[in-house]
Amino acid sequence: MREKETTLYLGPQHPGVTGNMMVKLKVAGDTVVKAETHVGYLHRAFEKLMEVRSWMQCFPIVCRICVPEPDPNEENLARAVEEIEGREVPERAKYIRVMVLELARMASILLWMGGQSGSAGLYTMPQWSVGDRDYILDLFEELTGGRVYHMYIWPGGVRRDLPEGFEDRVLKTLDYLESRLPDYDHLMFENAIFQKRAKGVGVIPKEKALEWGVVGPPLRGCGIKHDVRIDEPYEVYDKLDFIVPTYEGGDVWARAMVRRQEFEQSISIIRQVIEKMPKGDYYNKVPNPFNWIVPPGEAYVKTESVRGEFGYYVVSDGSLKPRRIHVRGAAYVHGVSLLEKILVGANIADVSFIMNSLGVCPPEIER
Amino acid sequence: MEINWLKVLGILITPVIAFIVGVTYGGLTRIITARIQNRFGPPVTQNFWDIVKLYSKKTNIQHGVMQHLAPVFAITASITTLYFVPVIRESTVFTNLSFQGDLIFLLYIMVFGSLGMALGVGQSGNPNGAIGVSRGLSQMVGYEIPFVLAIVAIMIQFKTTNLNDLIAMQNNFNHWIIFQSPFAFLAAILAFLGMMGYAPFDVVVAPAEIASGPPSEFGGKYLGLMMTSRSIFTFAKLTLFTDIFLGGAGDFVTLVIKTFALYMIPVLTGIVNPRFRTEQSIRFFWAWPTVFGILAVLIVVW
Amino acid sequence: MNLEKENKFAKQINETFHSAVVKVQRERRIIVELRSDLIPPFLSFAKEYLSFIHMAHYSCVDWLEENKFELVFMLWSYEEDVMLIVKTKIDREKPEFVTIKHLWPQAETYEREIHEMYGVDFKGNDRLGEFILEDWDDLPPMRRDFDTVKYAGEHYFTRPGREDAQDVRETIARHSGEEIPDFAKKYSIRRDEE
Amino acid sequence: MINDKYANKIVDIIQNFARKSSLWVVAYGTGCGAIEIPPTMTSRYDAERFGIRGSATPRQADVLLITGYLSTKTLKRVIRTYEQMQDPKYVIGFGSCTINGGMYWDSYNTIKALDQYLPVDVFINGCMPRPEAVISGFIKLQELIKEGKANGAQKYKENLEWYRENQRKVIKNWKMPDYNW
Repeated sequence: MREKETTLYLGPQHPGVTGNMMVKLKVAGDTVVKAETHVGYLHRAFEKLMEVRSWMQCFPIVCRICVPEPDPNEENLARAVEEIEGREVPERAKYIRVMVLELARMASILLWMGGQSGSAGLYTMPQWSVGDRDYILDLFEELTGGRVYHMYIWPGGVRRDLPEGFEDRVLKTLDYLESRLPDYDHLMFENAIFQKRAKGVGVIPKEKALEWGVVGPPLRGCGIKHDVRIDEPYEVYDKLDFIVPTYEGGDVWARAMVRRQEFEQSISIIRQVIEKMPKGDYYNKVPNPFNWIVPPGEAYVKTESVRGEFGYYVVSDGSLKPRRIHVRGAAYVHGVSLLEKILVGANIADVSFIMNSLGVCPPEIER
Repeated sequence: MEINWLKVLGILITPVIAFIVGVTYGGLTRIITARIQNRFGPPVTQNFWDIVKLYSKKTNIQHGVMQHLAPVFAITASITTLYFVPVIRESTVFTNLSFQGDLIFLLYIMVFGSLGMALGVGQSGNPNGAIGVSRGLSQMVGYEIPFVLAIVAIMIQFKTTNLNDLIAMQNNFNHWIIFQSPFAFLAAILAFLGMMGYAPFDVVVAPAEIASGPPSEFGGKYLGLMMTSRSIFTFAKLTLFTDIFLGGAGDFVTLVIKTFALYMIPVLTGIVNPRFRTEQSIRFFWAWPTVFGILAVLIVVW
Repeated sequence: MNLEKENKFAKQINETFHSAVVKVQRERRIIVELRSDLIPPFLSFAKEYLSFIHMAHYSCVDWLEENKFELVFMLWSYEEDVMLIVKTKIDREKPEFVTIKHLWPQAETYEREIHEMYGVDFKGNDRLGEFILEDWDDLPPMRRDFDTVKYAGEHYFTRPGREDAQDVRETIARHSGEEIPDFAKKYSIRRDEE
Repeated sequence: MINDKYANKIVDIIQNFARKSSLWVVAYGTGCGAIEIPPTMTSRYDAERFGIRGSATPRQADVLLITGYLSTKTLKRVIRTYEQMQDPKYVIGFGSCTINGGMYWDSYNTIKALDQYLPVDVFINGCMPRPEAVISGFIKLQELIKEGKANGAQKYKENLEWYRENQRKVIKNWKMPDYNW
């Protein structure tokens, strides 16, 4: 006999959804029969606003596109402009950019740990990991003046040089975070109940993953080793030594383990960056921002954010303002078409759990 | 009929004491949780002010008579449970209404509140609440089995269904039932984890899944009443377990020590564990706790 | 710079689609311009035969001056690590295209957005409709002739106070002795009048 | 019943103290400011020290925290959430964009001044406000509650027509239950 279907609105006001979005679920008993993502609650019309702003004014805007990890946005726009203009970036700035990007990745993974375990009811983990994330934010504050939004990377380099003794403080923070990893393992990754919840839930079929446009940790959780940092190395990633962790299974557990190992890799990358960072300029002269004309052209650049490939399509028509900047958020595919597919058949208890493991970030879906 | 005025006094002040102790335990729990989570946490009186605030809400939305009655059911069930649990051993004031067969009565009355809630939530029309109730009832089926097995084992072993008799039997440290019937204790304490509703068995209120489950449509005074009822019920359950397994308490200091120690078991488990899914939770209760319960019964019968 | 594999792809594409204008933009970037009716066969050709299995992005650019919309597809080959940017122009007055969601299911989402933001109608996509906006009754907002400043001024209450705020651009230009750019001059003119 | 002036006053003081010491914030991250809520609530800044706690549903909550800009689509849900909350309830506008639109001053999809649509008790300035600023905003709200001045809900009830008119200007398809409590 067919069970009676009820409609359950998960969000927008719901503690389980990752941000301001809504998933409309058709539920039979405890099982999801049909899922429909509704977005648009965070639409601020960034792409429209950037068409009426000067190039420099776009930089404070782009970092607001993804709140948990704003730096890939700045990096992307800066790199796209550099590509269109043919502008050179000093070597030191490249290293600093990598450092900022990896610090942002770590901060974002810590926030994800909180979300992932919080959605499973483990409320101690968010308290620890989000509290520890603040140490990284402190570093950002010292470097850029902003805790969350940095507006630090711009075409031709970065906005400021590293303050004196900053490297030591970064290393100290890294040491601390590394020493916390065993605690996180005990509490979350080695917890039998967490494993029981995570294994075999939210499975992405491996043979479909590439075609469905899965990127980032969810893809690597399927055992497919693709990472923008290796496929198309940007900045100085080709000079650094790191591995791209993969995990078989395609479930929440695999994605969690991939992210956890990426955290360790980020620590090692930042250490290498600090070791190898050359002295010298940290920016090439930026033109007068009021009269900055970018020659006509177009560029698609991409960065590996913590949720996967983060792309920018930038078109310039040779005027003071961009013609079109289109953002490819990693969650754009994950949060709508992929989520709607893998939620079918899931238990309602796991909906928010799966959303967290995909890193669905609504502001980059609707921008 | 002669009225025992001391007993009347006890009946009047027991809920008040239970409320105060329950609320304080709640506040202490929040502090202990906070300390484990690397922070200071709220003052001890926090839960008390929460409840007072809820009572001083100016508006209260309700969707019908049953929803109105649901918190009343809950608080009735907790106070009734409390009345049949002797708080202090051999005390005229605090023995309450304990009678022959009260153990069996308690088994029934303890689920009364949940059933009342289920009726009330049904009327509120909130799907989250309805799912929460169905989860709660399924989980109750899970933990009631080991709990009943443990109680049955004890009733057979000591040939009594009276709590006062049980307490009187455990007059010495080595006569405590926790030592005399360890399997019954194991089964009961695991069931107790489920009863208290802390993680990993907090499937009923799971915020990230179903908002806050059954209470999601209840605000203001209704929620205040439910929190009051929970405080009293917590105390009642703790006292019941102390009476059955830890030999009861001769005075308030012993009572507080024993109940608090017992209370920390679910609390500390809850802090470091995520929650089960409903079917995992039921499967958990039907595995080891039930085995322990059956073992306890078998040992007694042989 | 080694453009061997890019040139190889370009040759393959030219051999199959004679009308395609292929340009190797840089390392790892090939730009293909095509007639709009050739896009679906070309995309399936790129996916099946040229290993461009990952649809990274699907965008739309409004070329108001030419009265055209430009649809842009970004395909990535994981085997060769090359990106293929496929572009086509469609009519702006009556924008129509066919859906490609049978090739990549996630294209459906992109089409929903482009439909909402530009008004392009995708034949075969049955989920077009409200996606991001709600109860929108103006021009599709991402069209270049839609004026967001005007719309915001008309529809939303604006708190006064912005007018007499100091204009940063002008101040910086004055301090550094540089010339005030044209678009910032309107502020200075207003200020001088006061 | 108690009719004594002093008794009423004492009850008021106790009630206001309770309301002040227990602020439950409805879990609704309406904008990007929501990213500073986890640090505020967790171990670094620990807002629970002040009795500030998250609450899953609007029925149980006291404070509606508008974390940043509101798109018109969200505004509709926020109004609905606000109206489901029980009196006394408070609204905190969080970030510059609730005050004057902030950097989205010319966006076609966000409202520019929150207090046109909902009664705001406290505004927290900044883009985005640091957790310290958030906590200080909460403490300001607590002071107002203690003095009995935070009566936004009453203001909303009394000027419902005005608020409704403003809301309807922005929300085109108005399908909402009546607000009558």
